[in-house]
Amino acid sequence: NVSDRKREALRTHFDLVTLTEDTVDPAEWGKNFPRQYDGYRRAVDTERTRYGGSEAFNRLDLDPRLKRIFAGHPFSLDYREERGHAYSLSDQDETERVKQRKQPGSCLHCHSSVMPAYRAQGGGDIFKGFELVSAMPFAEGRKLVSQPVSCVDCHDPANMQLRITRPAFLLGFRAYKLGQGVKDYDPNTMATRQEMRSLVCAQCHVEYYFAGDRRIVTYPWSKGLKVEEIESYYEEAGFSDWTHAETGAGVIKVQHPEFELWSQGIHARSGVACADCHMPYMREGALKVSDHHVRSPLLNIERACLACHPFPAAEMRARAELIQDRTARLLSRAEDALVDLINAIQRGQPGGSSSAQLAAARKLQRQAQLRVDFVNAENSMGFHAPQEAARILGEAIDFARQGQLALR
Amino acid sequence: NVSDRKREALRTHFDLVTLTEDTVDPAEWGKNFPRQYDGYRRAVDTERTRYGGSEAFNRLDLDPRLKRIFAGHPFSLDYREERGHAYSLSDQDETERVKQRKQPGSCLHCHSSVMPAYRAQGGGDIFKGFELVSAMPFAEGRKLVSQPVSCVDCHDPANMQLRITRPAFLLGFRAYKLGQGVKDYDPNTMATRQEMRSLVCAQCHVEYYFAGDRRIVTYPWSKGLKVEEIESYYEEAGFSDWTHAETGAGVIKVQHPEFELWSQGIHARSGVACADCHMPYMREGALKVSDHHVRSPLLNIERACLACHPFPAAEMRARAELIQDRTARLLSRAEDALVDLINAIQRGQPGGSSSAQLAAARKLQRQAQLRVDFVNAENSMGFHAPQEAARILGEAIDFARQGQLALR
Amino acid sequence: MILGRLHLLAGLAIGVMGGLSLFTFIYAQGFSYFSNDPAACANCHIMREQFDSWLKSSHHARAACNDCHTPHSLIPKYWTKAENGWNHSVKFTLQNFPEPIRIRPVNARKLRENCIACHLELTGDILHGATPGQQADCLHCHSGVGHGPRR
Ligand code: HEC
Ligand code: HEC
Ligand code: HEC
Ligand code: HEC
Ligand code: HEC
Ligand code: HEC
Ligand code: HEC
Ligand code: HEC
Ligand code: HEC
Ligand code: HEC
Ligand code: HEC
Ligand code: HEC
Ligand code: HEC
Ligand code: HEC
Ligand SMILES: [Ca+2]
Ligand SMILES: [Ca+2]
Repeated sequence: NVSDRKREALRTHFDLVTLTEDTVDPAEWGKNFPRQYDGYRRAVDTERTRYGGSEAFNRLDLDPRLKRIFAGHPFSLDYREERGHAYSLSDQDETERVKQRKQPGSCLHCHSSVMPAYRAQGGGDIFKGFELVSAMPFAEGRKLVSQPVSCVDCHDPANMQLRITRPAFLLGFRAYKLGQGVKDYDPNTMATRQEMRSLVCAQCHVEYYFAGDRRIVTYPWSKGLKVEEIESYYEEAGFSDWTHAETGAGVIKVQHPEFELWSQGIHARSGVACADCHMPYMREGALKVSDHHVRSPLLNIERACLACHPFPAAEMRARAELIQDRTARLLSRAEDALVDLINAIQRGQPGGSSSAQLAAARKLQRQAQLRVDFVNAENSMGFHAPQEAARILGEAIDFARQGQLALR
Repeated sequence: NVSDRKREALRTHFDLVTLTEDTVDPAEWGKNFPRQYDGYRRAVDTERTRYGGSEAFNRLDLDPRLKRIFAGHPFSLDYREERGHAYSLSDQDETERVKQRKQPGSCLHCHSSVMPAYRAQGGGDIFKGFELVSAMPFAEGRKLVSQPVSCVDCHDPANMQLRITRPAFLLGFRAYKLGQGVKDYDPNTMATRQEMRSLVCAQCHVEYYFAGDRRIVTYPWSKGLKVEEIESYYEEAGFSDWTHAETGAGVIKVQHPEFELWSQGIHARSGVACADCHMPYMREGALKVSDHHVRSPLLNIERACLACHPFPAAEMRARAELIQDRTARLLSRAEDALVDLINAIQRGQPGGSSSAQLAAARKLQRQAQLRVDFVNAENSMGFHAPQEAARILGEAIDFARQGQLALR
Repeated sequence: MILGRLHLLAGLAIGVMGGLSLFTFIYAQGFSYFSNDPAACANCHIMREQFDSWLKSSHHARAACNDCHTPHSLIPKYWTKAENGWNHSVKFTLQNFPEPIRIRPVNARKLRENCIACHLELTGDILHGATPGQQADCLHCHSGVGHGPRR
């Protein structure tokens, strides 16, 4: 047995197949890297945690207030708990947001191994291809891709290095770095390995919007990653995702700002990467491999947490859930305030309150909406940055209640 | 030279004087324990940090909103930044809260080495003496004590063990433990050494009120240490510290709930005691001693933090100040909301709003006041439990704004 | 009858496992437990991480594995080595231990005694201050001395 391990320790992997930028099928990669492929495939499991996990339950049934808050936006039709990478393409096909509403090709940017399509359409120029595919109707773009998020989206087939491929991230992060005074930032040449263990995720786990009628996926980061910095970006751009069906306010829909919230937390500050918790190392015989079953760390606490925290697994779960419970209660309080404001504006219209009052109330709904959604759409229920999440919700409550006051 | 240091080390101390329960003068203790006495004496230094430190600046000038919030309470006359233990008695003598208002002997419970006085007055029974001295006018009780907080308040003169002496804590903590299902709790026999390193502090660094007209110092803990548990204690007791001069609301003044807030934080949960940070070990010659210059850890980061946190001192300061800045901004937002409510109730009176509306608004002022003050009166500006402090302020904002809405 | 068979099976199992572990114990230079050479501990790749981190730690010039992890007085020292050596060999063979590896409370206690053994002078006063049977827990603040910070 020991002799096994001593031998294992010497063996690395064998190149059974040659991988190229066009090898999108993970099964092919699996032939060279069976351990990681086995993990990747387990991402079809569905197991639930108190606030997360990988069962695609319907969030609108769980919290009916969201139907009011999103009135008029596709999210009011269908909004589910997200699950593993292996589902990223099929879940997109199946959501009512796609079935009942026209969506652009932009959606594919983060849900499929889309780079070969960008390259083909752009005649080699991925940025050109990116713009062309984004502008297509979803159905048309969909024909160009076959795989969900997979190996080639995070790895260079030539040497297995982590690398960034997504145009929207390259552009958005460069703008962010420029705002910080760093010119022409390129993660593929300038980021450390530890940084890459988060940046590969930040290609997709971020807030975005579709700029212009060519629907280009854009990350609103040039002023910074904090909620108020993103807010002032949208103010300057004069952008709204949709007009609220019940109040007429121009509002923002926030999506999965995991990278942005994590950036404000103590783990990011301590250099703890997404992959440290979501893809912890596991020992396979004498080898250490990254667990490619990317999932909730609370389903894998021993490996995800105990390497750094010398406390029992049950205690670490309790700590995480205490943070999440606090966030969830405050989030619920903030949603109540926001719904009260929506009701007030509805009642206010059309007679009663002056147009100046209405404008003020709608502005405050916009500010509250952005903040409530920043925490609600973020998928760790505040864990990634506990105090920051609570701070944001405290402001959201203030804006929503001030909106009600503006109408009297 | 080594041989000297070896000899110095092997004798931990000499009993030059015999210490008794009546030895209140720290200089006497200092003859046996010069190192600790030297530290204790340094507590007269005054050095400021961003939110704390030991300079007794006037908080009312710094934040005029507090005059409105405390209207009618002695705190609206004089409210200073606190400083070292050596000042605890003289600062009490000098505050306008004592000079301009009648105060009871109860005040001495935490500001002086009062136990000998309790024992004398009670004829040996400290609980009896405690009640008698509490009921006295301040001036009368003051004659019975000579020393500020000093050695005998934390140490057993017989063996230097940490021990609990304060009646209000013994009673309050027993009630708290009973609520947790533990009968007849006695810290002096049942607490571990590490717990004692916090409990000695919890004798005084806690929220309290004066029960009944005999003004007995009481800790409102029987339902728990969280803000809403303390609130429901006061509801049940039907207690108010004072009637707000501008609104007529019966409200609570919170004082220094360091122990209560710390209890909700990650450090408490990890077994990190008050003394770990506020009295870190320091090397004196060949000996390690506890730094008896009890003060802000941010004036002593190397020792207070770096033993546990492998980051540079500047980084640890930045982390603490980031937490405090977030808290301070949210606290300011909450104070604005509370002052708006106070204005609204004032304007509301006497005509306008119905008595039912006024009652509702006053109730909400009471709820908001308790929470704003819980964070403001606590002395770490949120550091002891960052997310909990933000959560409390978020609720405070909600209650204050709802109070304004109740009046329309 | 049935009972008897069970005993036989159990006996067999123990025998086989014992044999295997003994093989491990020898092959993996389990006797390295009795040596003071840190490299000996690293014979198990399982110990590699601690070996590497010890090399970088503040103590590698001052203390080797056994200085911290086994009692300094002779009899207990070899008992601990035998006990741990056997435990670890068995677990290594069965691969049935929880990871990441954590020091067991019993070994953490021995560890603390070793801290004090070397640092008695320095810590005399803070030990003096302690409630009987409740020493300051060195690891509460210094868990990084042997292997650097956990992160
Ligand atoms: C210190 C550990 C840690 C780090 C670092 C971390 N996360 Fe998380 N993450 C968690 C925990 C804990 C949860 C909550 C899981 C749950 O509720 O079941 C979570 C939840 C999530 C979820 C939702 C998972 C689910 O079960 O639905 C996503 C997506 C996510 N994180 C992405 C990221 C990204 C992207 C990064 C880096 C930008 C990151 N995380 C960094 C610990 C971490
Ligand atoms: C190319 C886009 C993309 C990249 C790169 C990416 N993700 Fe995801 N991730 C997704 C999408 C899309 C989903 C949702 C899939 C679904 O719900 O159908 C998802 C889901 C998840 C989940 C939820 C799993 C569950 O069980 O609920 C976690 C956790 C997660 N990702 C973490 C990461 C981490 C960590 C990284 C980097 C190491 C990363 N992701 C990189 C697009 C991406
Ligand atoms: C910037 C990257 C990005 C873009 C662009 C993007 N997604 Fe996603 N999507 C994600 C990530 C990351 C998740 C997982 C986290 C989550 O669910 O919040 C996700 C989850 C989902 C889910 C499963 C959870 C749910 O919300 O029901 C659906 C369905 C989905 N996306 C559809 C779409 C559609 C439709 C579009 C285009 C309108 C789109 N996505 C565009 C990154 C993206
Ligand atoms: C969501 C992003 C993501 C996807 C998809 C992904 N990987 Fe990885 N992979 C990582 C990260 C992060 C690491 C750690 C790299 C590091 O630390 O430098 C990694 C490491 C590896 C390694 C190096 C050894 C190890 O385990 O750390 C191999 C080999 C590997 N992946 C193979 C694959 C294969 C095969 C697939 C597809 C079945 C795949 N990866 C899919 C993110 C991903
Ligand atoms: C790679 C190291 C690493 C990993 C993995 C890690 N942490 Fe941490 N954690 C830290 C560091 C560093 C801090 C900052 C405090 C400190 O310096 O000790 C921290 C702080 C915390 C805190 C206190 C801060 C807060 O937000 O309240 C909690 C709770 C926590 N971690 C939980 C977890 C959980 C749960 C997991 C697993 C899902 C986890 N950590 C994984 C390194 C890590
Ligand atoms: C993990 C370290 C830590 C622990 C444990 C801790 N504190 Fe603090 N404490 C701090 C920091 C940091 C501050 C902020 C100091 C500043 O703002 O200058 C602070 C502030 C204070 C202040 C105000 C000091 C000043 O400068 O005005 C008091 C009083 C206090 N703490 C008492 C306590 C008590 C009582 C306990 C235990 C119940 C405790 N602390 C536990 C770190 C700690
Ligand atoms: C008998 C009551 C009592 C006990 C016991 C006590 N304190 Fe205090 N403490 C006070 C009083 C009163 C003050 C305010 C003195 C002043 O401002 O005049 C104070 C002030 C402080 C300050 C502020 C110092 C500054 O520079 O601003 C800190 C920090 C502090 N105490 C920490 C502790 C810790 C830690 C313990 C336990 C190891 C403790 N205290 C035990 C009553 C007490
Ligand atoms: C339960 C213990 C306790 C009681 C009873 C108590 N104090 Fe204090 N006092 C403290 C502590 C602890 C501090 C330091 C923390 C702070 O200032 O918030 C303090 C600080 C002070 C200060 C300096 C800071 C300031 O607020 O200006 C004054 C003056 C003071 N107390 C006066 C009084 C008076 C007058 C009474 C009686 C009405 C009283 N104290 C009763 C514990 C107590
Ligand atoms: C505010 C509370 C407090 C006061 C006042 C106080 N001490 Fe201490 N003292 C402590 C704590 C806490 C410890 C650590 C005890 C432990 O860890 O068991 C300690 C420890 C000691 C020790 C043991 C060695 C050491 O340094 O850890 C001595 C001796 C000592 N104190 C002497 C004194 C003397 C002399 C005075 C008066 C000049 C004094 N103390 C005042 C709280 C206090
Ligand atoms: C509550 C935290 C804490 C505990 C428990 C603790 N220490 Fe320390 N130790 C410290 C701090 C802080 C320093 C730094 C003192 C200084 O810089 O003056 C230190 C310094 C030391 C030093 C280095 C002194 C020097 O400067 O050379 C040694 C050796 C040491 N401790 C050993 C121990 C031992 C052995 C124990 C257990 C009996 C122990 N410590 C328990 C906090 C602690
Ligand atoms: C005796 C050990 C110890 C001491 C001393 C200590 N800490 Fe911590 N600290 C911890 C532990 C344990 C955690 C919880 C996270 C973890 O498990 O690493 C933590 C967490 C933290 C966190 C992250 C949690 C949060 O609230 O955001 C910060 C920030 C922090 N400490 C700052 C400080 C500062 C500043 C000091 C000094 C004034 C200090 N600590 C002193 C042990 C300590
Ligand atoms: C035969 C292979 C092997 C050798 C040689 C070995 N170890 Fe281990 N060690 C292990 C295994 C397997 C574990 C995990 C067992 C467990 O977690 O209970 C372990 C766990 C430990 C632990 C933590 C668990 C505990 O029992 O407290 C310590 C400490 C330790 N070893 C120290 C040492 C030292 C010191 C040496 C050299 C004198 C050494 N080891 C040599 C295999 C070995
Ligand atoms: C200066 C003292 C010291 C030395 C020398 C030392 N260790 Fe440790 N060791 C520790 C401490 C302290 C811990 C507990 C760390 C913790 O609790 O975070 C530990 C823990 C361990 C563990 C359990 C893993 C864990 O994190 O609990 C193993 C295995 C181990 N040591 C092996 C070794 C080996 C092998 C060597 C020699 C190469 C060695 N140690 C040298 C102090 C030491
Ligand atoms: C074989 C003897 C020996 C053992 C065992 C030992 N040390 Fe040390 N340690 C030393 C020597 C020698 C130094 C350097 C001189 C000094 O600072 O006292 C040192 C330095 C230190 C220091 C200061 C430098 C640093 O690393 O920060 C600390 C703290 C310390 N030891 C703690 C411990 C703890 C805790 C343990 C037990 C886990 C331990 N030591 C076990 C011999 C030892
Ligand atoms: Ca999920
Ligand atoms: Ca102070």
